[in-house]
Amino acid sequence: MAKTSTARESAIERAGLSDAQLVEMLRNMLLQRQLDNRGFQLNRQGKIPFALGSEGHEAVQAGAAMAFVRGRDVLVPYYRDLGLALGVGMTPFEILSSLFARRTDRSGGRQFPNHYTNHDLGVASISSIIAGHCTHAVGIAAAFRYRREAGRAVICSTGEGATSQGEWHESVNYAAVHELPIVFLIENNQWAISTPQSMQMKVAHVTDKAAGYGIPSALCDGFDPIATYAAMHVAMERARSGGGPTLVEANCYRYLSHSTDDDDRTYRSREDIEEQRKRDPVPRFEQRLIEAGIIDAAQSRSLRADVLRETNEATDAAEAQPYPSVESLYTNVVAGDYRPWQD
Amino acid sequence: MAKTSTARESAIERAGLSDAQLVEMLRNMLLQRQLDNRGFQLNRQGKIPFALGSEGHEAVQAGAAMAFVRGRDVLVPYYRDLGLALGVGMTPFEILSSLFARRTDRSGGRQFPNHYTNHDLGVASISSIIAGHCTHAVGIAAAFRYRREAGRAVICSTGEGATSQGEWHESVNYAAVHELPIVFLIENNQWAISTPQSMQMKVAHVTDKAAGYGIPSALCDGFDPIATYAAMHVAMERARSGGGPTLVEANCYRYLSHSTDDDDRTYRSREDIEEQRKRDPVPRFEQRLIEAGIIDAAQSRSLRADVLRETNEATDAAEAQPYPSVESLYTNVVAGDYRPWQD
Amino acid sequence: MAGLRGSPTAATAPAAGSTFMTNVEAVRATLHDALARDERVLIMGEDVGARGNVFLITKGFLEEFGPERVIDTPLAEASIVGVAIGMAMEGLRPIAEIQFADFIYPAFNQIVGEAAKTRYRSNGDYTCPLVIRTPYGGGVRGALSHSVSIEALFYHVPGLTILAPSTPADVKGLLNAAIECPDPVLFLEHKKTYRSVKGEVPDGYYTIPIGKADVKKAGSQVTVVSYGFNAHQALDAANRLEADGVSIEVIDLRSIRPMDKTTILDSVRKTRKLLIVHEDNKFGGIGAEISAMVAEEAFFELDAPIRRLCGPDVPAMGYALPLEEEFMISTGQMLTAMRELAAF
Amino acid sequence: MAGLRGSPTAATAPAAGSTFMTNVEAVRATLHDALARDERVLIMGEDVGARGNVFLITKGFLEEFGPERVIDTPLAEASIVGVAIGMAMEGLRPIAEIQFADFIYPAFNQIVGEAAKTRYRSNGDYTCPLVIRTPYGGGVRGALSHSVSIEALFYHVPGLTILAPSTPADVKGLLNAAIECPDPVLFLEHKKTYRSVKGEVPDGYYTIPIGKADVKKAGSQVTVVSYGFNAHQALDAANRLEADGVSIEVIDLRSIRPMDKTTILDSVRKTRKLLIVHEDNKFGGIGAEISAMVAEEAFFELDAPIRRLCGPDVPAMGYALPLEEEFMISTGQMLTAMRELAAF
Ligand SMILES: Cc1ncc(C[n+]2csc(CCOP(=O)(O)OP(=O)(O)O)c2C)c(N)n1
Ligand SMILES: Cc1ncc(C[n+]2csc(CCOP(=O)(O)OP(=O)(O)O)c2C)c(N)n1
Ligand SMILES: [Mg+2]
Ligand SMILES: [Mg+2]
Repeated sequence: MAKTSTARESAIERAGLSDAQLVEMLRNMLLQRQLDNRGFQLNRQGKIPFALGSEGHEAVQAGAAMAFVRGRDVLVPYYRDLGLALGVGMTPFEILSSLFARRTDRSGGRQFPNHYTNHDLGVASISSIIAGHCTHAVGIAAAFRYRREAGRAVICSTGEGATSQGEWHESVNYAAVHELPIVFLIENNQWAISTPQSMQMKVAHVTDKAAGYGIPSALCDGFDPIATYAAMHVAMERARSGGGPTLVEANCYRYLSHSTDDDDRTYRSREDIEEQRKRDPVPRFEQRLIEAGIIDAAQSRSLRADVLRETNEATDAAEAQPYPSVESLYTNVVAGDYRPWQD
Repeated sequence: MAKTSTARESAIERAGLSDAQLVEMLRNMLLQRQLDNRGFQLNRQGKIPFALGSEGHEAVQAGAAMAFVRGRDVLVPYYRDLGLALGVGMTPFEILSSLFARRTDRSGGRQFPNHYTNHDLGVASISSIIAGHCTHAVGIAAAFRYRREAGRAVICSTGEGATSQGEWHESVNYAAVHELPIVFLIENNQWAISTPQSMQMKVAHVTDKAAGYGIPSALCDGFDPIATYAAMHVAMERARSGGGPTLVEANCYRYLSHSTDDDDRTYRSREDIEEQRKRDPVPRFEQRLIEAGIIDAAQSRSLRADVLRETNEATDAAEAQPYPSVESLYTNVVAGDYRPWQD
Repeated sequence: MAGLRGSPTAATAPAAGSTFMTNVEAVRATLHDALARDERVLIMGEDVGARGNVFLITKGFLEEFGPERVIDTPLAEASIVGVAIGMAMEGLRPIAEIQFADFIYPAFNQIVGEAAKTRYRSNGDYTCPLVIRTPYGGGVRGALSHSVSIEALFYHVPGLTILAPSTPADVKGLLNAAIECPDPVLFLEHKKTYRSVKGEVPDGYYTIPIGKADVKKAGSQVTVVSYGFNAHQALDAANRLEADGVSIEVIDLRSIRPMDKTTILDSVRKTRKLLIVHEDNKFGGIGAEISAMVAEEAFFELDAPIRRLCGPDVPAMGYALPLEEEFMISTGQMLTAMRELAAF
Repeated sequence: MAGLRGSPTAATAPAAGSTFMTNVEAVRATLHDALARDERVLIMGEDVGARGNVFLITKGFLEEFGPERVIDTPLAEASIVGVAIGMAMEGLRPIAEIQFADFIYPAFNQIVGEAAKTRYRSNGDYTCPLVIRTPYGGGVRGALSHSVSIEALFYHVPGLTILAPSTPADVKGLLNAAIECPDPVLFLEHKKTYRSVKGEVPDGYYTIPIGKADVKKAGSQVTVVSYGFNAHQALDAANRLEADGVSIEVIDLRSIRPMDKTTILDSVRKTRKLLIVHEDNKFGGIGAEISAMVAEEAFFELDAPIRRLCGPDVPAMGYALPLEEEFMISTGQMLTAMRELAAF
């Protein structure tokens, strides 16, 4: 902060973020967009059977990831959290290994794309069962508290649709009663596949649900990474200092179909999407940093070039990896060897 | 209303209830207390293996039952709803048949005591799985709406502990989104077996949860049948006229242990119970009706005598019934005969 | 895989004509006709409305029947099933959809603890005529959570009916029977057969009796019992072996609970050898009960040990192709097992 | 019923002395020692704190170990198991209680969809060393919803370990093994044995290997495989038949998954006759898999059809005494079945 000029301060609301951090967030967003497009592209090329994009969530995830302290916090993400995964330290090669289901994927090619795991980085393994991971996030937060590891907190993210699930309710309630260090981040992109928010809940905002659990909440502009960071940072600091859970809702939009298996033309109009595209967080944030003089146009171009090169390299490297072995199907069911009939 | 005197009006807040209805509520409360005691007494005598009392809930249930329109509404109760069951038309003989697990019990001696069923009266069969019935109540309300049966509504009751369950959350949310004719009645007796409300939720009132579903709520004095009736009546009328669901919380207390299998001395003090006993809704309401001149002492005595006689007669009649036949174990698994291996 | 022509034993006589269609088209057509025929029928689930279901099964239904009969629910499986139970208790005929069978676990309490016991616990005072449809099974790159078989998690439960037809004609007849059934039915549709399996479907309304297996091919040397996608592979293998002079009888269970004792025993008494095939994990799978029943009832009529060819006992197939292929049972494995048993 | 003295095959040697206690006391003592021994262990569930559990198993624990290690949870089973999963993923050793097995259904997703697959889906990156304890079974007037057997709803699930010991010594050794186990364990305690079964329990810490059945009585004419309350009845019946010169071997499974093939096959190869007994419903129960395994592996070594004596295929026992008695398997029924098989 000390070295930033007053001019820069006034041109951008930086929420205490350094130049380096602001650029890091932009880099994350550009990389997300690139990797997202790569997944859909590989799918169209018939190289991978499935991909799922987070276009429109870049700002939320870059901002939230910046509130995560590596080596300390834990992320229990959901399947649309490419940017959170990158933001806490996962590499494009890991992402592509997952997309290609290669041996180098940490799940050994078992999991669907976007279902990451990286214990070393504090990224929890999840299933595809919506909201099933929320109770685990609470349990991890409970372990921090139990071991008196002050200064550690958990991010548990979901879409807005997931908040309809009973397990989400039980998770937030448990965390509230036990005042655990956790932040429930809702990436509200207005849709759950084809189901609009209005058919998911009667309230205008997911944050309206916080009152029922007796916990604080924050509604933030998920098209702005700084706004999301600010809300998440406050919430994470509250959690780390014993203040209990917070519900953070970041409004965003899902620009693509739900996945490569979905076709959104049946249920939403092109005009709505075009309207939302005007708020595209990636060029908007890039422009903002340029206008604030934090980067110049050349730096911005080189960032884009970097990110493309990284993506290309990761694609080639991952594609070149072998599939997991056939024998690996039978391992890690439980510790050691295991057959239901024990000889 | 027309025939009640102004003196009476001023002495008692009657929420539009006639003398007959007020006396009916008192009668229900006295009968509940009597039948409750009978259950515990039969258990102590070794005549039945289990009983579960609703002492302290009499006012809530007598009041709520008065807001139920027979032949029209449906009650999806929970296991502590003796007074609601009586209030919608079930007889002491049915209650005793259930306690004795006799053939005359509508479940054929299958269900635990207090798990009533009476399709004719609109009393839905429930399991013992807490909150499992709430979704059914919503489905019944959805059927009313689907068939455009305006003027019909559902009462779905639970304890406050049940609101921690995911299925309760999903039920209220579904009803809210679809604006269904249902009232969620929470009989908040402060305890879930040994778990106090503060370990169940962080909010002061269950009604605080209504905001998260975007539905109206009402908090009422569950020691007062008129107050409960008034809140329930408003909520049921709202439901019947297309206004959607309401969350009604009635504060009460569980004077007895959770059931004959429980011993509450380990987890709550005798003083707390004594303190709460001072608010005992049964003598209090009796006194109020006497003071308001709606009944006199003699009528009150005769009501008590009636209720005792009815209970005694029902006890003798039910006890004299045979057990269900051994063969009945195999019936009503599905329609007609059924074996998993079909010959 | 070639489409298989079903031969429904129609409980109600179908019309004279027939139409050639896939399994998924049969589901769609049957649901459509049910909505058109019976006002009590409604469809509910995630994305069944505007999206028309993720396999496009209900596409256009919302427009034709309206949002009161084709209901997009909140994302919450326990309430999808539970609300449908309440509707059924109140006289409607809801058809609830679980988007993928893998997501049925959160509704387990409502299915096992509630729906299956509604009639029993009320001694018939309340009933629960509910159909729960769900696509299951692998071979479609669905990875851990879009490929499981769930039948063995439910088939132990008294009060439930479980159907898993494999041909379009059976789909139609059994789905109609499920909708008519006065008790809860779990209706399983194997995803891999959705578009790969085609067949003639009799026009007009008909039902196939619940609890009747279908001998899809007669044979004399080995009885093969299977269902779902595997039934097609088994038939394919049996047809190939016919050329080699090996005669295999293929029974398609169709109904998992109740299961058809007579058809299985009649066949086993004739062939004296039994092979059971299912994609679901072996330990505690459907095959265990079939084997145990036969061991109880026809023990001395068997000339070889009962053999089960089943999915491996690991949680699920992986996303990587080799992991999926290793999990799924191949026609080749079936050929080998059939040959071995025939030669035993 | 007379108490049965277990003979644990201790994986770790117990101390020299022993103490006479009931099954419920064995659960209590083992949990107490686990809390005292290992800081990572904590207990969570409904009413486990001030109330000390509805069977008083954890009475006094709250005072001794404090509310951070003996946690009264909100009334919500999915979160009881799910929060415990998170704790286990993060290195703790939670012991979650489901108050009655009948209430485990809402936690089905967390057990089957999550806990059982944590290690597999992460390829070992995360593990889930979690114990879920729950009282199950009938004969205690628990009616429809306080008396079910749940083992067959879970035993099909790869990744889960399921234990159901029947004697106090086995309870201690296997509960210790469960707590040591690096994967999720479902630990089933038959309510009817809680106070009726007594036996000597070795002092000191020991474990019994998971996956080892125990021959509770040697015999030569018929093998009886059972577990839980039924194991005691079977032993009782076998002892009575000894006087009549009928020699029955009684195997107590103890471990439902993994199950002990060697002990069962060794016994069946000797006696050449097999009777399986379990209170749980017959169709799709544990007995189906045992029968199928034996029919696969020892078919020609059997002299009689495999017989299963199981609970009837109805949803549950009723509350009325005759309905409960009719559901439960009597020692008399076992005597008859044993005699018939011996004479076959
Ligand atoms: C229990 C369960 N039910 C259904 C699904 C299928 N499904 C996958 S994503 C999705 C929509 C989720 O919406 P939301 O929570 O808003 O997240 P978004 O995808 O919009 O980011 C559904 C229904 C699932 N994976 N799990
Ligand atoms: C799913 C489930 N979990 C646990 C139980 C055991 N149980 C029975 S009553 C009860 C407490 C319920 O408390 P509350 O909802 O407040 O109702 P109250 O008994 O106080 O009227 C519990 C935990 C159960 N019946 N079902
Ligand atoms: Mg969304
Ligand atoms: Mg309560």
